[in-house]
Amino acid sequence: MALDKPYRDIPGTTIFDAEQSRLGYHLNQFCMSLMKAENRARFKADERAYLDQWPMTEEQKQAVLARDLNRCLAAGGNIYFLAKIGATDGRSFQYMAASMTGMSQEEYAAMMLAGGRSIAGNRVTGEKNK
Amino acid sequence: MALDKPYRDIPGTTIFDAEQSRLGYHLNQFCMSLMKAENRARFKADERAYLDQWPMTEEQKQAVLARDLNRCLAAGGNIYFLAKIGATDGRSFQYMAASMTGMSQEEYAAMMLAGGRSIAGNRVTGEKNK
Amino acid sequence: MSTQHAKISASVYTSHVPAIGAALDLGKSQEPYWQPVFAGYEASKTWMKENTPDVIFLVYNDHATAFSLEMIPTFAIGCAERFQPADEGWGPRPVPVVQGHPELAAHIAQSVIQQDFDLTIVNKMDVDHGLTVPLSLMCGQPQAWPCPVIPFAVNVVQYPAPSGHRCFELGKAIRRAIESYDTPLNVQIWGTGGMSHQLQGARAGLINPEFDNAFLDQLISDPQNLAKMPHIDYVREAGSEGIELVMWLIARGAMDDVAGGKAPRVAERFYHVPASNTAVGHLILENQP
Amino acid sequence: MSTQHAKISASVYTSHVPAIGAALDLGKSQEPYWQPVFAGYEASKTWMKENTPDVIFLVYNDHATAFSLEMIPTFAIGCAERFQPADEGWGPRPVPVVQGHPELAAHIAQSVIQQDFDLTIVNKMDVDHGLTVPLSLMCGQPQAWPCPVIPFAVNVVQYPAPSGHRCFELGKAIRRAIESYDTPLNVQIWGTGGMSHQLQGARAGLINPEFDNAFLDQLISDPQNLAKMPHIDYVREAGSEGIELVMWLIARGAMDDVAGGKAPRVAERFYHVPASNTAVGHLILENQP
Ligand SMILES: [Fe+3]
Ligand SMILES: [Fe+3]
Repeated sequence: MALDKPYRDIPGTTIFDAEQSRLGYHLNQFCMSLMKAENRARFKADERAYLDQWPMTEEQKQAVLARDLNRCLAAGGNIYFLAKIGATDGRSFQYMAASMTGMSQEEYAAMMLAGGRSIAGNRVTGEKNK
Repeated sequence: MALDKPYRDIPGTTIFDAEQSRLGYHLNQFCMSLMKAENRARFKADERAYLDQWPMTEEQKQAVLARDLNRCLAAGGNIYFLAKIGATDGRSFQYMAASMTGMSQEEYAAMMLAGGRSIAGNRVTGEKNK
Repeated sequence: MSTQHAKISASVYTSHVPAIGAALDLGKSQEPYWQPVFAGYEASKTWMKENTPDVIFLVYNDHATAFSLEMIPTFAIGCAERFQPADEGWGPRPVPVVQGHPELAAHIAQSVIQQDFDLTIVNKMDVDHGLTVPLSLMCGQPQAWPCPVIPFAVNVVQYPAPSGHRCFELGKAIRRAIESYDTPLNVQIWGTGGMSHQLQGARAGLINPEFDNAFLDQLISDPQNLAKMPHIDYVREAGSEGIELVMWLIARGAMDDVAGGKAPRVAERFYHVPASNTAVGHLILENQP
Repeated sequence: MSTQHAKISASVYTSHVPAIGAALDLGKSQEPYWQPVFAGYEASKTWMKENTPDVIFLVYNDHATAFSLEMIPTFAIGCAERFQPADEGWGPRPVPVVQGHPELAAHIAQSVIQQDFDLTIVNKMDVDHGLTVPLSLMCGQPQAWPCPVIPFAVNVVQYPAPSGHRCFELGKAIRRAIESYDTPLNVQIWGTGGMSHQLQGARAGLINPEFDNAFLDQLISDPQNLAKMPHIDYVREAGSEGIELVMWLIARGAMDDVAGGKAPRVAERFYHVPASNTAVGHLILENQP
């Protein structure tokens, strides 16, 4: 790959670069469509049928149906776009954030109240002082 | 006016700057709508009714109805946008160009074949060697 | 002579967390969770009343609202008469329509393009929480915003965002543009977004107060050096969405001291964790006569 | 090492008059009016067959086709898989779909943004005569274009267009981007638009062959100085649409000699008046090994 990616060693982080953007183009454009109330209604009425109108990969569709945001990220989703799925579901952003971390929403909220996730051990993949 | 406009002394020329763009915004966006075949059909069926759907000034509407491109330019039109009116009418661009110069299409075409309009006398408004 | 021209009087920096807007809109600002956040802006609201400018030049980023992936402008300047608060998925925020300043915006666009910044001119755009939450924090809940606003959107969604250096230089160019406008307007420039936060992946919830406070210190005292910080440092230290902080450098680059004038006065400074997933940071810097 | 990387082999410059496309599409290319125009490109078509690149980086301007007044990007790079020929009001031209090169385009976008050019990334766009007429002139009427094309659109519709200097510097940055791409692709860069023409007002029909030929001379031999020519000179001397010529400086700035290499060889040069309302100019410059 010809793109310089100095950010690859950051743990638990997918930088939305041109490659991810290309991979996730239709997934993200699907998310964008949920900004219109009538599209949200159509999606809720039959999620699969709505998704099938977009030239997304099956993996992208399954990831959306499962509300698995980490799979969506890996498939090229960008969090600002993906957030529109959560909004359609009536979920808070904190609910969505927690779902990506393997924590319950309560645990995640408690971590944030206590000052958030520490940077120590989270700078570089495989770092020792975790 | 706060914009620097060094091009004001060029004869017979309206530079499409931010001020013209603001003045002509709806006129030009109306022209842009003519890129769709169904809009061209609706415009042709009832020009005035179609124009009335756009928040254009009466002067802009009258200039379009009269196919007076110089009036359209003065009202903020840009020639690339205005050209779509001519295309809708089935007119060549040379027809449109001639109409702005006060020449017949034949005279204009003959001028172009003979090498075009000379720059001599056409650099600065009021220039002597015309 | 200079009184005949527009002038930047102050710069304002603030996070633009969407949950802050929601808390205010839903009447939750006095709840224990939110009370410290809004308390941190009380003095700034008073300052804003006493220092209402004629125009705010508001640097922010769009969050997949006005711009989809079809077109991603690095820098976009809003030249429209007005900008509607966007429906981000929950209906538009119940806040006033944003009135633009098309004439000054067009002047700045022309001047800055002629200074070799490759702006995208935008004549129709809805504005999201990135722009409206800072207005709410600084102005409360008025019937109308106190003055016109020129929205200036920066791409921080798709990598690469413009560099800190580029943003700082752009601030200088915006300052020159504003000071060449031949009407004596009092202009504020705002930089919004940040501070540390990450909204995605297993590292979501990252907060780095040491980084944030060092950023605030250096933004005040040594922005020229701060502008050299590479993109990777923002992402690694402040989270994938911490990159929004580059936008603060645009506002900072427009201040007097960068052009050889006096150092600004720190009128307000505030830092708080958390607001939803994000560290909240806020500064007001005033140019000195 | 350099054989492992992409390389610019040549630059092509040509007017992109829409009537030329119409003449070709309607089978009028052998009519007496058009015959001299197409005859002027015969040798270039042969050259193109013998020097088909892997990718064309094609600099052009959109003519109120893909971009309305809602958003006006100064520089927009097309990163899509393909681009449809646009319906400009008469139905789309009957020419092949333009295949993009998303991977190289994304690489160039990233690299050039990191060199402080504020591009707009475009992932969906129809392409108008500004892009397809040069392809027709150089490639004739094939079933498919001979290689992928990266469209690069420059704003010359709303004043101010980017300066000649800015365009020339951008060419240098694009060269650096292409040469850092780690696949040995043969890339051509094309600059299109011009030459002298004015399509509007009482001065419509302006043609200035002295200006045009001096431009061609200086583009070949002294582009660095040509790049200093201010916007007003283009408009005054070459007509309000003559400003399109700044785009040729992007292609020229990407050539070897500008980066300290050998002067290019002039493989073709052609000039003709008129094509509809416009002077037609054309050059091929080859980098020398
Ligand atoms: Fe944000
Ligand atoms: Fe053109």
